[in-house]
Amino acid sequence: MSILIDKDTRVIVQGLGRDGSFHAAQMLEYGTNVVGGVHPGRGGETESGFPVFNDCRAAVESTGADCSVLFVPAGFAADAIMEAADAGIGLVVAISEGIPVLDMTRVTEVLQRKGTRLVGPNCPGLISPGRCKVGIMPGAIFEEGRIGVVSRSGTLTYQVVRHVTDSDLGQSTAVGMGGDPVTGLGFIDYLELFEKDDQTEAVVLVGEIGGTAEERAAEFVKASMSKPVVSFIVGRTAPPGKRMGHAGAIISGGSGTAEAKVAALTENDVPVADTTEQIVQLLQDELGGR
Amino acid sequence: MSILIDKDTRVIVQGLGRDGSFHAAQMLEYGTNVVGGVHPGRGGETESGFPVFNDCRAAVESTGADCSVLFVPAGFAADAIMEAADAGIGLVVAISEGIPVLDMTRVTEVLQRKGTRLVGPNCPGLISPGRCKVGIMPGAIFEEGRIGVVSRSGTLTYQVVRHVTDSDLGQSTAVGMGGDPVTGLGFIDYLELFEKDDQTEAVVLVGEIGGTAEERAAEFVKASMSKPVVSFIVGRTAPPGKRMGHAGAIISGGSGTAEAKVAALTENDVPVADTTEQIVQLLQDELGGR
Amino acid sequence: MKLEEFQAKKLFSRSGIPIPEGSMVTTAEEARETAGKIGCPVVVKAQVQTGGRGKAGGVKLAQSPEEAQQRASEILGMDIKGHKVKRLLVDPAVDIRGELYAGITVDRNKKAPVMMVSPAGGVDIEEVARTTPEKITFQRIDPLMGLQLFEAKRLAFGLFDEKKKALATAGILTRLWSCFRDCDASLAEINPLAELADGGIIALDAKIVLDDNAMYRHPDLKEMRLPTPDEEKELLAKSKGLSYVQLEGEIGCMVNGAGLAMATMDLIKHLGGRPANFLDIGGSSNPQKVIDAMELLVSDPNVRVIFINVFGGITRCDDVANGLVEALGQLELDLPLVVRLTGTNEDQGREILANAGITAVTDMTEGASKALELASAGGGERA
Amino acid sequence: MKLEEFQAKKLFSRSGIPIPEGSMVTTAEEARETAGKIGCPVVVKAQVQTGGRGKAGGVKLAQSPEEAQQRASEILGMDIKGHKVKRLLVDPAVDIRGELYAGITVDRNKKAPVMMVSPAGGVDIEEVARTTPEKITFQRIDPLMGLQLFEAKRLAFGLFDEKKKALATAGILTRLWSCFRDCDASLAEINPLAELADGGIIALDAKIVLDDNAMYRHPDLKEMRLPTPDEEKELLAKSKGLSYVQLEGEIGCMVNGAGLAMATMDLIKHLGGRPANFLDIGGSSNPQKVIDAMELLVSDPNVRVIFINVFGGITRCDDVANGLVEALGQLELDLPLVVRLTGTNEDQGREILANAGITAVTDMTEGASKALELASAGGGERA
Repeated sequence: MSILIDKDTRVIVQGLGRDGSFHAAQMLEYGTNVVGGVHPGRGGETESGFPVFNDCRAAVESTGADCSVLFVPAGFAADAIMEAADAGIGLVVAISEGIPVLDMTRVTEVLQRKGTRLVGPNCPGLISPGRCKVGIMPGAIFEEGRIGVVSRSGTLTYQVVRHVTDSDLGQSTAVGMGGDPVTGLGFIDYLELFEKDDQTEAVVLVGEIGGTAEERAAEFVKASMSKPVVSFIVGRTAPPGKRMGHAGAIISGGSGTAEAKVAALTENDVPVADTTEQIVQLLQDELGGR
Repeated sequence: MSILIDKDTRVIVQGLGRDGSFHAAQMLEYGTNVVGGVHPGRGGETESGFPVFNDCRAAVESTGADCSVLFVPAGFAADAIMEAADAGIGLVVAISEGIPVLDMTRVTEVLQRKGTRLVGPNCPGLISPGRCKVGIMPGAIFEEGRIGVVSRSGTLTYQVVRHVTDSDLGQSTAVGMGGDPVTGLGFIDYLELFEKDDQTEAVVLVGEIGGTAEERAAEFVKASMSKPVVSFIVGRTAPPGKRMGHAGAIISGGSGTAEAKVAALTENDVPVADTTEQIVQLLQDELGGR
Repeated sequence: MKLEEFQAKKLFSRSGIPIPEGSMVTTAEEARETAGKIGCPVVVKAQVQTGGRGKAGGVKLAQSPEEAQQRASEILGMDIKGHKVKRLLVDPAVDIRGELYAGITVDRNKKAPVMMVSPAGGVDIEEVARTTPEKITFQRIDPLMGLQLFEAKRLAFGLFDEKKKALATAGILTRLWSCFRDCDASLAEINPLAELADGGIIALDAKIVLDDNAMYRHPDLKEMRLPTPDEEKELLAKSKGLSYVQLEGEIGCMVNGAGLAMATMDLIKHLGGRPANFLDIGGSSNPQKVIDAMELLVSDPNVRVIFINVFGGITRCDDVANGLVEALGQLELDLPLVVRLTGTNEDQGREILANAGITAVTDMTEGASKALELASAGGGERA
Repeated sequence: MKLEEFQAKKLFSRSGIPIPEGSMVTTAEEARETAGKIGCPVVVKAQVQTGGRGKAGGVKLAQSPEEAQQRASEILGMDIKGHKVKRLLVDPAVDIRGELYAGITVDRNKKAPVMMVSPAGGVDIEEVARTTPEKITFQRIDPLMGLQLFEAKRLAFGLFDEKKKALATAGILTRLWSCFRDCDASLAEINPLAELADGGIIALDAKIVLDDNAMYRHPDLKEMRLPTPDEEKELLAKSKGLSYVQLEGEIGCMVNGAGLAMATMDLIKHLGGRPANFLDIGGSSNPQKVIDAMELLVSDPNVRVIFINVFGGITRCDDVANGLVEALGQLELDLPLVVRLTGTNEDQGREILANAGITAVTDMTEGASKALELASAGGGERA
């Protein structure tokens, strides 16, 4: 098995602009079960073989979709996430970047009430190699396998995944949770899911400066995880107060530093790699002869 | 037993202005277990023997109150209701009159989430004769007994209760649910409570023009009540479009008329009295020799 | 508090809802000038707080400023369902392709605002609800969240396939909600919401009812009140803490409590009489309030007898009796009076009245019957 | 986007939060005039986007307009933690009895705004959090409901027993929330919130950080940006779709993706080198973006070698290679270049580069090591 998505996941694509259309086709090519699209004003059309609807409710009613992936511009993305939740979608993957943080606080409040899970926003999505890809990750670098990967960033995830693939460990599911200060599911949510997932034997947690999510995750690992978790933290060289690309990657007033995160992880017996290459070494150490 | 309040109910009074202080004393005199008051700026004082707090949370923590009665001016009443709910109060009785209806839509939404029950606003409160009075009803006209009374109005309730008392049937609990378009608990909620209450043998439902609460209550009685319910509807002489004192008592566009309500009740086998005197006769008919 | 069309359109416009750029006028001469300014054809519309003015001839098309003046002079002063026309709205006439409906009200059962839209506009929406309910789409509005854009879009695409029209409509629906919320309205309605020949979507008519209870926080809106003569009396009463509604009977009623006041009216009718009014004096036993209430009743030329029905609860009967005695001392009452007094301290109350020569009954039906008797015997027939 | 104190106070004032009625000035002469106008004593305060200006001598009291001018001339041009003082705020000095703290920020863990208040104001709140955390009270703000009045009152009565002061403070807290919400802030802070000798409560200092992502809907706030020289470079980069932060090393980095960019910087440091910058070119392989990024790196006089690190995902390596070749054709590059190219279509990409005479490596560590080697060998040492 895998977490959150698998062969049976029925995906709709919200926002069929340039990016949405391109990645819808890419997902189909990877084998994802893309069953429909939502784009106001294009209801009734067909794209890449799937039907397009004016709104999510119509799309869900007609296709039975249970997952939505969003390519809607930032100014409309919060509304689109809530639309998906309102239509009964259980998993929303928001690729959209640049959503105001107060909008996200409102969205997460609403989603909690609806029981809808959110991956992202500002994320590359997730992939269960060989079965389903929801988002923009390059399918070719992934390989079905034993390792769960969860990360706050995009291309860095690919870098890490490449090592894991090269080592023949492979991935159960790899997920980019998004680089914003307020995201849907967080490290602890993913760790819980990986802990329960039969296929996953160990987890790589890729963190970065800003916030205290990694610190809390470290405590969770020690308290509640039986599977080994190894980690990697970026932003050791970042100056305080500066936003490093991701809206969440900012260190303010001494908290959220890479040092604090590394210390918390180490304290809770979560090995921290110094370089991406080391991650695989740490994984192999943890898995031993398995 | 009774519904909602009894001997053990621990009551705090929110808003100790002229009315709040007067009725707090009246409630104490009736035997209600008034354990505290809330009035910003008077925290630490004592009034009528009970302690006063600046806020509800402090009052609840210190007194273990489970019920609050509100005499707060309309402009602050919605906030005070939410404060009580936030402090964990399970039953709020809002005497306050004139709360804007949009405020009430927000309040009811929040209360539903908190699981707090609201009687009123714009109501005389409720009484379980001989045990507990929460609100402004004149205790002397009530008598412990067999009949549940629920009404949208104040003095009309007294008029009805007087007949019931004079007939020696007495009341289990009498409640004025309030005359506003949006209230907390409604007829159906009270009917459900009376149906489950051992002491209550029959119910008097006193309705008035405006809305369709009586029509829905009539259907509920037929579908779900084993105990007899008799009714009385006022406003037969009211002209359309005019507000008759209560903000809710307005007939608009042909719906909400007394005729429609009487018809719905009759159709669902709920006898409707033509005058307040007749109510007792109908009750005695329904109860037979009991 | 009902607004007239021109006021509601002002609020719509403030919220960004497109409306015809017309003007309110109070004379036929102004109507001609306005028509000249905005360009003909124009529509001359009676401003009254009631529906059905079209059928009553209160809405007329004019092809020239002169015709506008002519139509205006016809409509001004007209009586529409008891409302005398004092104001007109002169709007540019537009080329309409379709008439739709959009409105928001508070649903008492859902305890939330609800938006209604329908492709069947331009007619009474309650008529549509009765005859073709499937033509109305309802959208509950979360009181904390407000109308969401996706909800507005879904409703709009239910009305129009064409993207441009649907998005324009979604924008109007969103703004209608903002307007409703920001004004503390209890009703906001666009009927018809017009689809124009040029593809535009516009609010051709506007109806807003404001929540009286919320006007304390909207001093600007409160000032918009344009009371009808009946309402002026009601407002005067309100300013004195009384809740009053004029009716057409001959038995003047003074009651404490709205429910009991309605019950009193109903009882009078049940017994074959006609109540002259609804009058709730509330919970206080302030003598001044009793005096004010008496004056209000006496000022109605139809009233032939006064029936006072008080159930003393928190209001004590002795206080009420004292107040009444004091009031009667200050008034020259030329009408017979029936008093029903019961409840807290009723014995003391009745004694006080007896000492002043007034007999009070304890039973409501007895009191009402006595009032009816006096009324049918001619009562204090005046003028 | 950080605002300076005088800007933040303007927004506070707009939301109804009481502030001293001072003025922003840019010359010592203006400081004298302003002091004369508002009356002495005054406080002359350096306007810089950093904390600790008091300790640095950037805040001075003046008893006369002449002294204000003197102090202003001392502070203007001062360097406070790398920020050159260009603007001053001249505020009337007030008689303070107590200094408190009130602030709102977004709590990432709670996923909601949180208000913090403390009786220990006038000092760094993070210091208070470290040393006496019990002195800070937190109140989660429901994102849908906003701060409730009762929450504000409860917090305020925690600060003041006296009703008048508590209610004034509750009003300020409520308005601070409105200000935070209406501006789409990520931080809004009053430190100190001052209790005055006359019993008044007032915001003596003001700090607001706005959410860059939300500025598209606040054109008026966007215009308030007063970039520091560093930020000007970052903003220029941003306008070209690049995310750039200036650092102090000599290895210029160009990377696709923020996480990978940080990892690249960390790797350089891990290997003993110093990155000159953070530069994320994002997901597009548009040659113009590569050119712009190259120009940005070249413009930094500290840079001695350029390390391009691209992991082709959706971005195809052949596209990136083509872009790079095109960019190099348009630039006169006087710096050594190391390219690491891997991911989708990496073989084609490397072949394109090879044909243009550029050797690309596939391993990130190999690439970084090579860049370090070139840098320590002197690299393209300039000026």
